[in-house]
Amino acid sequence: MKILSKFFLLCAILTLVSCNKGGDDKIMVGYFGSMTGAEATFGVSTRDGVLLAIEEWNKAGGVLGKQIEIKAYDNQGKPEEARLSVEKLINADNVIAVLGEVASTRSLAAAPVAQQNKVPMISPSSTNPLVTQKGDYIFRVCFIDPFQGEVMAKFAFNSLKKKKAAILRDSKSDYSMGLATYFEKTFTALGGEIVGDEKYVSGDVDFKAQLTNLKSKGPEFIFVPGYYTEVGLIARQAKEQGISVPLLGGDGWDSPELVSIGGKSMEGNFFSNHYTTEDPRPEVQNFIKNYEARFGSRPNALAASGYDAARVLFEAIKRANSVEGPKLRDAIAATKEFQGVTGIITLNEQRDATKSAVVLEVKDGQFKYLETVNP
Amino acid sequence: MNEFIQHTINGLALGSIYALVALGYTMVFGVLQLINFAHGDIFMVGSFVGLYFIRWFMPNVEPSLLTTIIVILVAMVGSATVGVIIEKFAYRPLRKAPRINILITAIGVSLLLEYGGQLIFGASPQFFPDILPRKQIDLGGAIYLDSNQVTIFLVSFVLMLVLQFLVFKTQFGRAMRAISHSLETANLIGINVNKVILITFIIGSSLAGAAGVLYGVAYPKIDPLLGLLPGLKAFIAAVLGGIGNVTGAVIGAILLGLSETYVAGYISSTYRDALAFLILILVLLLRPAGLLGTKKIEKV
Amino acid sequence: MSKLNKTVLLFLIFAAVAVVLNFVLSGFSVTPGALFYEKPGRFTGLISPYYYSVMILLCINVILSVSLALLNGFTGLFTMGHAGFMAIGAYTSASVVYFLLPTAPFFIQLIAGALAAGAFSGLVGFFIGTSSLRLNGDYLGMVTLGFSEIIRIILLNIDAVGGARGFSDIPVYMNLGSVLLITVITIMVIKRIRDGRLGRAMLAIKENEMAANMMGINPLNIKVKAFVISSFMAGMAGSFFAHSEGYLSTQTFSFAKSFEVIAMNVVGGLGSLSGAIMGAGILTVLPEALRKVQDITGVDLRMVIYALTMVLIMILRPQGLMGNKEWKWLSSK
Amino acid sequence: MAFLEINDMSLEFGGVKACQNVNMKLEPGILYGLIGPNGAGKSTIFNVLTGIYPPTRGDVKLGGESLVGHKPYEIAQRGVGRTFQNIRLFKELTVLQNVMVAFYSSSHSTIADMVFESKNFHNEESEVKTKALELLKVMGIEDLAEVPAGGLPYGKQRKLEIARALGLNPKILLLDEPAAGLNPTETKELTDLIRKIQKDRNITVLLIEHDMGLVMKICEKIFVLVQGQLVCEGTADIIQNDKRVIEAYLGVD
Repeated sequence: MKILSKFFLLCAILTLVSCNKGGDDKIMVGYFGSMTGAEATFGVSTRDGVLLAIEEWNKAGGVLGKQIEIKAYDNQGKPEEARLSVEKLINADNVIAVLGEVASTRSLAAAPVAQQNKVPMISPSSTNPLVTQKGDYIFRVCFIDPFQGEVMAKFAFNSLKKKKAAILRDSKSDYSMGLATYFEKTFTALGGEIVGDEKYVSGDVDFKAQLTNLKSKGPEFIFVPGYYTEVGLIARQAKEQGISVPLLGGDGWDSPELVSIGGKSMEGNFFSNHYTTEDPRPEVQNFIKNYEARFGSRPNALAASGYDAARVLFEAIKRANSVEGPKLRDAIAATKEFQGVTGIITLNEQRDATKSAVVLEVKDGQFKYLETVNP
Repeated sequence: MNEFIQHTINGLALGSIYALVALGYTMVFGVLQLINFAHGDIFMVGSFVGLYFIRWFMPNVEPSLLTTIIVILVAMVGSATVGVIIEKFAYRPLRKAPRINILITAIGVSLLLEYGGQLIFGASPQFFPDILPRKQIDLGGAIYLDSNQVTIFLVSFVLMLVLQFLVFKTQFGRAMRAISHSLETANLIGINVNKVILITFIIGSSLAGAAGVLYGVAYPKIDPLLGLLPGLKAFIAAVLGGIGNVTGAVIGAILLGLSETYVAGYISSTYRDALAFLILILVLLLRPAGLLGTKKIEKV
Repeated sequence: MSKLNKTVLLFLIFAAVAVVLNFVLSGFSVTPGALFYEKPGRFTGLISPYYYSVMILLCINVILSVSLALLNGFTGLFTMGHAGFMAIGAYTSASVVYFLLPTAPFFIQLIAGALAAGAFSGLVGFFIGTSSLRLNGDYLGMVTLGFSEIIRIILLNIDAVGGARGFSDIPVYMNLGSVLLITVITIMVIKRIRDGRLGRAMLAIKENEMAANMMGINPLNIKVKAFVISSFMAGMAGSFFAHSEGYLSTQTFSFAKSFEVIAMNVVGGLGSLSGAIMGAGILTVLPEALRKVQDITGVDLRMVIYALTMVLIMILRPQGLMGNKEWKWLSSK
Repeated sequence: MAFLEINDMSLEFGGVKACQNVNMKLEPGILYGLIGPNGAGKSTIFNVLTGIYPPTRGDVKLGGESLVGHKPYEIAQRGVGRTFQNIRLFKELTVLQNVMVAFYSSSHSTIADMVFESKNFHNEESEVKTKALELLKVMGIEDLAEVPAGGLPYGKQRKLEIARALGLNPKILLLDEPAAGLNPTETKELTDLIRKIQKDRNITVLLIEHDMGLVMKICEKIFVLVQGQLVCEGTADIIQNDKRVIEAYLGVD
């Protein structure tokens, strides 16, 4: 019995001890993401982008003369863990701002905490419109679902001149459902026709049944607004089922793994993205070079967004010349024409980024720039 | 009609993947009466062993049958090693413990392999190289068959026959069946229970390893959590066919693959997993012995 | 003094302690809301909102753990579907409050939400129980796992409760005082059931179902009762979860959550109420405490440690930390 | 009409005949014995009586009402108590709790009573406890009331099983080899106890036993079962002199 209560006490003490306050010589920034569990790859990539930004800034002398330190918490992909880690970041670690999450579901769970405590939160890639509606301390540096859905609908209708679309969406992913909905709206408004609409669940590996159905509907292209984790396999299986029409998608496609998994089947497919690696701007080229040097792999869109979110924050700290919540908030809100890797970012009234999207084509295993679509 | 044929082909292919995993599952269950939750994760380990072997030792190899066989053998050894470690350190100390304790241990081992896998292999999905030459076969009427589908189907069928032989025609099989009947009695009549169980684990785990590589060939995207769902599905398949029954596992797996594909094709893929669980519930409630479970003698 | 009055007195004492504790910990605020049924807006008390949240989560986990102990530990029914009941409770309560009582005072929302959650979850528990309790052991576990996953998939496909997007803007009103009080009540209810004739019948069934049957006890009846009570409580825990998070997503209620609750029981000791509480405490606090370890190692070892603990306890101390023992205040004498 | 009747009962398991056309009539307040070689189907008759196996043919009646088709717990509630050849106690429960379990169906406190520890609940609990302790006293194990049943020595476990069965307040008590594994002193003690209980409570007892001496000594009437068939019934004298019985026991051996 005694040993047990001691063990219990030890646990309690450990928790208490684990709350350490950032020193005066440091600026504490919080990050929360899914770094273990089924969606671990998203959280890890984003964190790496954030880390790179911090290391670069620190090398250049930090911000306001102080070094930046990151506190990164894993939420295992669970919304309740996301909320709890933000509570801890804000209340126990006293971070001045929070970066995260990728998934809108977890951003939605955590945003009220940041809002209530008046600590700015910048989501790198939560695209659901609801996220920033949680309050005036919640920002994002990515575009939102309606915009991206629109981009691809217009591209397909105007540039590719296709009239018959099929959709294959991920019913478990809010992002995918959102994109599909807005794509459908715009495409039909333009005069196109949706001939088939099928669903899958992220984590699935077999999409043949859905593809067989879509094939029989005779679409001119298939819109697959999912993550690269599934799209590579979908492209493969589409070819195996004798589907030769192109696939279209969104920024969730952007990863080197897409081409390695999808292989030749990915050729001739299109997706919208924040940026293109062909962009000659030094921000982009340096980012790619440094990321590869630091982490040994090519960055994906999530890493780029994480990198931008962190840099938008640091710029704002610099402009605000303060780390106090309200001042910092105002400075972030005033972000204008920020030269991000993922585009030129201006935050609008709704605290969403307005930036242009690019459409890329998969060609010879590379993502080739096709056109830029402005909001 | 063409669509139906295509769905059927796809369902058979999916079912034969489940069958590969279910065979090992049912072997271990047959002997230990243990739902080896970690089986799906041993299967995952097989995939990764195969992947790293290819990366390190034959990075630029041309797809060929020989390559595939070599990779499969290596993965089998890798998985069997993990299986042996698990049996020796996690399951053996609990041989006489209540079944619930063993089940919980199995869940723990499964979580350990999944999250340990994320630490070791990284969480991101990785590409499994094409090692098996493949061909698209156009059956006419817009129906396609992939050579991989045929290969996997044949492999699972052959393995089923091999296991069937092993269980019913060999000395070892007799010992297995004796243990399955009663561990104590088997002990009393001089069967080295630990040895037989260990060998069963080696066979079951190496089957999982082989399945892992074939899975990588069929769905070339692998990550440390890939074993979770196929593991559960394989269990469902094994229950459907009559758990502990080798033929039953394959039939159950094929039926599950077909029904999942039909549901995804004709109703909605969102309910695909729900269907699998519904099958599990219905079988356990209405016919707990499974489709082939009545003949006690066939139990492994 | 009659025993009933003693129970009332005990309740009042608990309530007073809970309110005072909440008062001291959160912010020395004296409005009725802050005292009884609101999440404090400002924290000027002894602990930060983070610890406040952890403590509420701890209470919810304790309710889940002890309700599972009733099934798992006392009646010997191994179920792996507790997350499903929690999900039903959470979504029912959130829907009732969000759609039917959006403007009602907080304490009405609290009571209506919790009761609706418990009742609906209990009802589903009744149906699942009556249909599946003929099964035993691991098979019952797998069937309940199946039911729980089906519940989750159905919720994912109901657009009115958010579907994949999640259910947001749920009124948040969980107050540590009220949760703590309800947690203690739940523990006491389970303790008293265990010590009454129903509890004896449950234990008898766990020990030897055949003999219990021969002693005039209808095993199915007792098991269904245990199932309904347990799912009622899990549903209530779900309700509190919904209104302390303010946001629900089906991701939360995957079978990982069910395993977590099982692990709580196992770590503390199957068959011990004190163990269930202790297990919930350790598995809630430990992952939070391990964040510190993460700072040192740089990688997140939490889940690995968690899994390893489960295996090691089963091998080295299968009876759990408490074994069959109870803390004094929970022992049957 | 007899108190307990088994009419032309047969039980088969997949073609194997466990019992064939068994007829037994038991009168109230009498101590019966049921003997027969190993595998004769004695325990099977108990299992049919208590509802574990439904008979393939025939009928079982208690006080004129058929028991066939009733669940074991219903039959127990009608007053059929039993013990088991291989002891089936609730090992983790205390000795007292074991006996108290048997009072489940005769007590009435509801969940609300338990939760609020109402007056009803307390009265009933203490009443049940008193009764259970009395039964323990009858069996001479009241001093072990708070010990877990699994920790009792063998002989005491047998006694506890009888005490637990008595908790049902049975009209008929089925004892399955109560003296198995006991030494002669213990056997003697138990024999006296069984007779005493039977007389004091005026209940019917049906006893399966291997110990011939014991059966002959205390049973007023004895049934002999050989290979699932009743070959003889009557007093000890009749049985001892019956050819078929001697054949079954000696001739075959």
